Amino acid sequence: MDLTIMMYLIPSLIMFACGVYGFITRKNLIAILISLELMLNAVDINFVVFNRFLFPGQMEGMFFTMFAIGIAAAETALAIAIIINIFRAVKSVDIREINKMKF
Amino acid sequence: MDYSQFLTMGSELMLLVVFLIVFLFDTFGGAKAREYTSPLALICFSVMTVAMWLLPTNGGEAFSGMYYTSGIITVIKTILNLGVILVILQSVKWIDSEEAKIRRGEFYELMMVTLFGMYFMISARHFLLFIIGLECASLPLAAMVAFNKNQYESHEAAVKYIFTAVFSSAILLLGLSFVYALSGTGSLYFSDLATQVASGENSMLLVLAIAFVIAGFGFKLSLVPFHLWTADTYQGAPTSVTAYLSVISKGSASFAFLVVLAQVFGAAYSQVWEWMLYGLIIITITIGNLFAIRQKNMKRFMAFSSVSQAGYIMLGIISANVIGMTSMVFYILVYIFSNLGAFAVISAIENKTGKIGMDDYNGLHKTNPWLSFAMTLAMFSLAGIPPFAGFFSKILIFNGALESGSVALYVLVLIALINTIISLYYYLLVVKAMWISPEEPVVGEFRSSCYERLGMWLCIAGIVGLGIVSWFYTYIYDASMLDATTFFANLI
Amino acid sequence: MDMTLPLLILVLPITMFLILGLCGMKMSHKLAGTLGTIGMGITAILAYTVAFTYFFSGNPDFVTAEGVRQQFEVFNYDWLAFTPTLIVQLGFLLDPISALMLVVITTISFFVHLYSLGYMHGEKGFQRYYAFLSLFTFSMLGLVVATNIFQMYIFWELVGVSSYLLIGFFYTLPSAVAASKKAFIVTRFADLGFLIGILLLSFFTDTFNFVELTSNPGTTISTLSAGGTFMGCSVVTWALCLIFMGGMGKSAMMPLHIWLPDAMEGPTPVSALIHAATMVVAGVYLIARMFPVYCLDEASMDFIVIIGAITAFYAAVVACAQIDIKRVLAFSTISQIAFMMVSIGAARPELHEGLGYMSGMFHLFTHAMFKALLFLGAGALIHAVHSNNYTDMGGLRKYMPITHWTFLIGCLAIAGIPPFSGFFSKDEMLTAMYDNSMFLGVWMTMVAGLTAFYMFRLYYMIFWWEENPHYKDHKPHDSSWTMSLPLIILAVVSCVSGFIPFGHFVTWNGEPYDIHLKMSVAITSIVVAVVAIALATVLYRKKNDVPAKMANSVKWLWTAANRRFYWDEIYMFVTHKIIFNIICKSIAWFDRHIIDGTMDMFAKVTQKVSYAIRGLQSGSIQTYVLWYFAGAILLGLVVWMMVI
Amino acid sequence: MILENILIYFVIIPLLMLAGLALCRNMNQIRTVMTVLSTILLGLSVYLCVDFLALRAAGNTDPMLYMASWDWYTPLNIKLALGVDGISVLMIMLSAIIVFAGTFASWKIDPLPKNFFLWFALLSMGVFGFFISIDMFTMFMFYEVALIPMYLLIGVWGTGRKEYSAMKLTLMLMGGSAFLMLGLLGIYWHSAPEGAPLTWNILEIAQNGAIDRSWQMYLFPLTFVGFGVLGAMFPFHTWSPDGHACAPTAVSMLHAGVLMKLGGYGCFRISIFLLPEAANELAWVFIILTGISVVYGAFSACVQTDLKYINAYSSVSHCGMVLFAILMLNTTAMTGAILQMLSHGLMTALFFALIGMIYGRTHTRDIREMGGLMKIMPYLGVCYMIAGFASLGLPGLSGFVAEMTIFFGSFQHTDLFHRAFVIAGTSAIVVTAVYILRVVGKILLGPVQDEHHLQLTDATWYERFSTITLIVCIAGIGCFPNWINETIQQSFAPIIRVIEQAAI
Repeated sequence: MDLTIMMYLIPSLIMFACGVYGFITRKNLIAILISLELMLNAVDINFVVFNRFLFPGQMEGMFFTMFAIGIAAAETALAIAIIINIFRAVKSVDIREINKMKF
Repeated sequence: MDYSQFLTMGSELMLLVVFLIVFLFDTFGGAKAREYTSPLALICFSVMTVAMWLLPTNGGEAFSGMYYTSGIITVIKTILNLGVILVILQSVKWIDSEEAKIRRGEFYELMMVTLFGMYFMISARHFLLFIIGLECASLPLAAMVAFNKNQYESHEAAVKYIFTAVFSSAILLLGLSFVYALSGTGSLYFSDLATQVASGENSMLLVLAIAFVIAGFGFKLSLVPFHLWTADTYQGAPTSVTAYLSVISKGSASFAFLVVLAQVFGAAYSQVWEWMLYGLIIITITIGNLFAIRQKNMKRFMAFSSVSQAGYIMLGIISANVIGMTSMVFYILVYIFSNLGAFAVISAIENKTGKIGMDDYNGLHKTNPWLSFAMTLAMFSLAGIPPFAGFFSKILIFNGALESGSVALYVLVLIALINTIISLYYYLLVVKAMWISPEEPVVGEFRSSCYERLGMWLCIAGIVGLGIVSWFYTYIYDASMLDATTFFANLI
Repeated sequence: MDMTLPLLILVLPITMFLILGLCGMKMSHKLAGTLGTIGMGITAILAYTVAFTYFFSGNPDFVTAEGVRQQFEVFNYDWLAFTPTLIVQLGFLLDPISALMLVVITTISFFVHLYSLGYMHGEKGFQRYYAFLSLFTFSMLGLVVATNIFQMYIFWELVGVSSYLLIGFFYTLPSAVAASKKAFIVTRFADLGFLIGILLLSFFTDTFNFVELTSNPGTTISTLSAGGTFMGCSVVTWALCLIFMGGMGKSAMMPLHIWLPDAMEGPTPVSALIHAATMVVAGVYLIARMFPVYCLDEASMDFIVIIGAITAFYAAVVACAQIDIKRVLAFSTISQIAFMMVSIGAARPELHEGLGYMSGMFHLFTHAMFKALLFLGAGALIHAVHSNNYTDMGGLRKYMPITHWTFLIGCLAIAGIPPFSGFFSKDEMLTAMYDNSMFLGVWMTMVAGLTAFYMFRLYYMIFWWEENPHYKDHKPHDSSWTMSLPLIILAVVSCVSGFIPFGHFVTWNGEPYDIHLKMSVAITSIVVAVVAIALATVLYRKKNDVPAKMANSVKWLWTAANRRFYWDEIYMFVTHKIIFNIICKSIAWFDRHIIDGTMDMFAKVTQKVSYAIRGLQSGSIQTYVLWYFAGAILLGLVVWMMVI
Repeated sequence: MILENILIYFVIIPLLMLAGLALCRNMNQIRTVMTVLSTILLGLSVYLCVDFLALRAAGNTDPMLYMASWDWYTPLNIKLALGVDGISVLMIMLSAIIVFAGTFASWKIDPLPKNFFLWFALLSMGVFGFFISIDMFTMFMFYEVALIPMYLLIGVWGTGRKEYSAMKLTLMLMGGSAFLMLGLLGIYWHSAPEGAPLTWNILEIAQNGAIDRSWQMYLFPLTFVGFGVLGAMFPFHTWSPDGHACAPTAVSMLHAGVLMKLGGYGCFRISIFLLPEAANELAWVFIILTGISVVYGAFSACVQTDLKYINAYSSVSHCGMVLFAILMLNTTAMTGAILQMLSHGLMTALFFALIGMIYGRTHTRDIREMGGLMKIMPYLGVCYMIAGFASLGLPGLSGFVAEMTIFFGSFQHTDLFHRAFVIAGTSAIVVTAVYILRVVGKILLGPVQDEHHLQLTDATWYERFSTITLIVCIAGIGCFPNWINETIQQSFAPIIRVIEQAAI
């Protein structure tokens, strides 16, 4: 069975959708962070797949993915740091409690 | 590899040097010496700004075209520098306070790193460099937002900021992956992509890609409906960071937005993103205004005000012509001075008394006439009242938007104009609180620090002078004229 | 003719006004009064000089070799150019009627100035009073010498305001304030008609100038006729009737007469000057001025006659039922002016050489004299008994002989008993009316009879009837010489002025002719007058209860006449209830609540919307992101659908 | 010669005023600065007027005199282009007179005298700048400069519901100027034929005549409504009663006296001069609106009980007359409009000055609570009556001349529509008489209502000074109108020419 481009893209799309869904529904900040990672990784898959299937002679997509992974790592680190701060402040990582500022 | 290509990146290099000076000084300087971090940062930065402006701006490329600079790009960078100087001036008092002084150096370093990112974001002509610049500009900001370690609001603001930021970059990257798919050649150079867009294939994916890219930028520019983090973050962040977020971050993103839209998606202008922006501008201005009129917290108030201001800035992009670009850059310049003028007063009062409610400004003129005066000018300028600079920037940006002569844009400008009345209303509320409210003043008489005063005077000078002295606009116009073809060649 | 004198006639009074108005407060009463009177005296002398020069010098500017009197513009300055052709000028037109009016106005004005020295003695605002008198005189003189209809309109307004100021002279009295306001507004309303009339007239003829308008009346009419018709009447009729409306207002014709009786709230000498002798005849003067044009338009002439005839009768009937002596005189004035109106309206060039015109002007002259006399007499009476009502008088002939005799002469003159002046002018007028139509003649004869009756009723009630018991405490007496002298002189004038050969001076086209009594008319009118006087004598000479019984027997009529047939109430209803309460209040309400409310509503709606959508900013990151994602997708989808 | 560019001084002197005031330390210095500089302004305006007439008499028939131009925003061809014709000269003079009188009327302003005069000077700078500009951009800029100080002037120094009124006034006027701004930008983008450089200069735009008909039809309503809001055109007039009622004396004077004139001036200088075809076509719509203003304002004034409200509604009526006459599009009526502007400017200023003085003494503006003031303060009473007479159109005072010119000019239209509206307009003179006399009767005449008023004093020297200045001007125009009339008519010639060409 040949692997077509869609066989990669559809899972990646599902991943992205899961990420979005997870972000919107999860209550725990860490879980939300994981959802975000899902989304970013889905995008990375996109890049890689496009590179592999559409532009096989080039590496731009791959490089892009590398950088994207790096950035995602930085983001995660930063987010974790902030979550820790929050935890220190309110002793909880429940997102429902982080809505003091509104309207 | 030709190392001389680094010379085209003069501004980035200088910034790097300043960053290093501050970093090294902060790292290796003694506790006594660190007291002077702020003046040092300020002086180095000012010197660098002047140097950037004075040194010949020989435009050019680097890294085989991934990096590009020209007159107008140097201008916008210089403008951002001016803003940073003003932000530094008003943050000195806060950062030197007992609570924050230990992290003094980090603040300046983070600020310069983000600025560095913005420089690259503006100068990038390849999406890889662009994404790096963008993330470099937005991630350290999260740390800055969370700077007030002992305040819960600061953390909440940071959470909201970082999560939305990551989400937005995911969306942006998704959009970019579509673009990549469409690129045809597999190249992420702007110019290559533009050719592919111009060929007009795969329109559905393109539309979605553009929508996602705009949404990604919408986060940085706080366009409605991507703006929802803005108010909370602005409110919770330290005032200086809010000021920084509201002008510098927004100003650089607007210009980069113009670059991406015009240079990459230029061929899809009249078909696609003109209408996307059209809708976004209308709701951005309107929703921003509608929220602003109810706000009682000055920082939150300024947040919504900046949301609606972003809508006005977008008018310079939607016109997609030289006058529009000039007016947009000019608008950013004026906006920096006006908005920072307001923040200067807000932070001066907050630093002294910790009060940031609009009601705390009641009767301010009795105790602090100069602060009231500065705030009044800033408000008038933001509302677009002559002879202050805001009027000029506003009328010129409207003027640019009308060049194409399409009735739709006339309608858009009319809507924007009607919205200026609402905005005038809430800006006047502040003026009213200061001058008209009969209540006894809440804020006692005090004398601001000399940095704050210098900052305020600079802002006042800018507010009064930028419009009346037409040199600024002409200068920007000349610079953008030289670069007009690069920017708008692909436009349809 | 040299223009210095005519110019001085105008300049002197206005200078007096300015001097007295600006510096009056610093002057003593005596100085101010003397200054005003002397100024007026000089003006009178100048006016006489000018009038005499005009009538008797034989200068070819004024009279042709055939004896036809000419109109002569002594000077005429451009004042305001509406268009290159339509220019308002201020000038001095000398012709028979303006010369006549110069004499009348300055004479009466001078006597009133003199009389007021005594009458107003010690009043607060004495200087102001003299200033206003000067202003009035200036305006009135300006009005009569107007070379064009617009100049006349200008001064027309000015006399209106002088009248307002003088009626309201006792400004602390609410009644005086109300009366002055009423006078001004009613006449202003009439002036609106006048103005529209001028607009029409000047638009079609492209000139304001009287000489141009009247020297070729045929052309005037034909250019006006080119304007077509509107609502069934030709433009000519519209223009002329509207202009006449201005006259109706100033001359207190029905239904715009209501202000004049109330105007008696002013000081009595003012009533004599303005509301009897000069200003109120401005309407008559206006018609006389435009007579050559009017007489070519039957419809407007008929309109004038009808209005005049009804007014004359109405005023006469009302005068019979008034108690306030000044009101009686006021209604008598209305009636007499209506007489003049009818006379001019009945005049036709082809009938008896336009006799009605001449007689109308003649009556204007004589009436000015005897009515001023009567008013000044009434002033003396009021001064003496401190009341306006004849019920507080009675039997005064013993106490105030000079007043009594002069008043009697006035009454005889107005009643039309020969050889007093009123007889002659009235006789000519009636002749003209009989010429016009039998019915009109009879009708107006009846009015003349009523006039005689109510004047003598008044006379008897004041001077005979029964002595008022209050006299014991406070004995009335004749006034000082300043007040008596004008009475005597005016009485003499009233006696003799009937013999002036008026036809030699004032005719509609300037051609002189002799007037002679038409015996049938003269005898009829004398008989009617005598019968009326006899009736009054029987009823009112001695106190008796017959008049009261008569009044009671037709109580509704008496009450109605006493209440002036409810005209004031009708006006009150229309102005207060309808215009003020319904129209104005509802407009003001509409403005505050609908128009302003709409503007406020914009603000409120904005606030409401702002409040309603605040949930968007819920504070939860997840909602933010949901919106974010939805926004991005929606943006793509909507535009994608648009593109497709 | 130093007065070569005389016009620029009308902006420089208010700037000096601002600078001088900024340095002032006490009330006397402030008064000195204001008195000296406003006197210089007045003198300069008189000099300008005389010199202008001399130039015209010498045969100079250029449409605009004293033209001067400095480049400003060169990329957009924005210039600081100055020039005046007879109308602007008169308007400048009016403004100078009212600034002068206003200075004296606010002699004892309290609190914050310095700030008051700062905004006051800024406002006057806007007004003068507007009248001397022939560049749409600077004109609009000065227009807004003149509007915004009103907010603080009313808000801080006003009385009554000042916050609400100030906000309403500012927002409505700015709303008008939002439409206006769009209209002006539209004119700019169509100001020159294809290929030629675009321009903001009014004279050049009129000469180019490049705005096509369909665009004119869009732009005319925008600009006319924009200016009309300031001219208190129905139904956009509601800022006027509240705003005027709450404003301090000098501000009401300046606002009703000069600022509302900006609206009328702009209407013919921009809406009609630059968009003549649309003006011909659409005049009827606005004739209806302004015709309503005239009558409606007058009727509304009849039932008001607050002195300032009465005057504000009367302003609606009178300013409606201005716009009404401008829309008649012929020389005479438009001349009348300018005369009416001058006249209304002076007499309303006088009215507001007097109301302020009366209010300063009685502390009430309710006419039901006053009475017999003539007895107590004869000087003010007499002045009030003179103002009233001017307002109701007494010959010899300015109102009469203006109204008559308007009526006679308007009546030159031969169709029933125009005639009917003219006649409706004339009826306002009766209603005006009603409400003026009502007020005069209630407050000045009659018995004294409140015995506390008996202790009140008459006008002080500076009050007399300010009122006399205005009265002299009112009477001056009323008695010798012809030179003004001729000056204005001459200045209208180019505008009328444009209109007539467009009508063909």
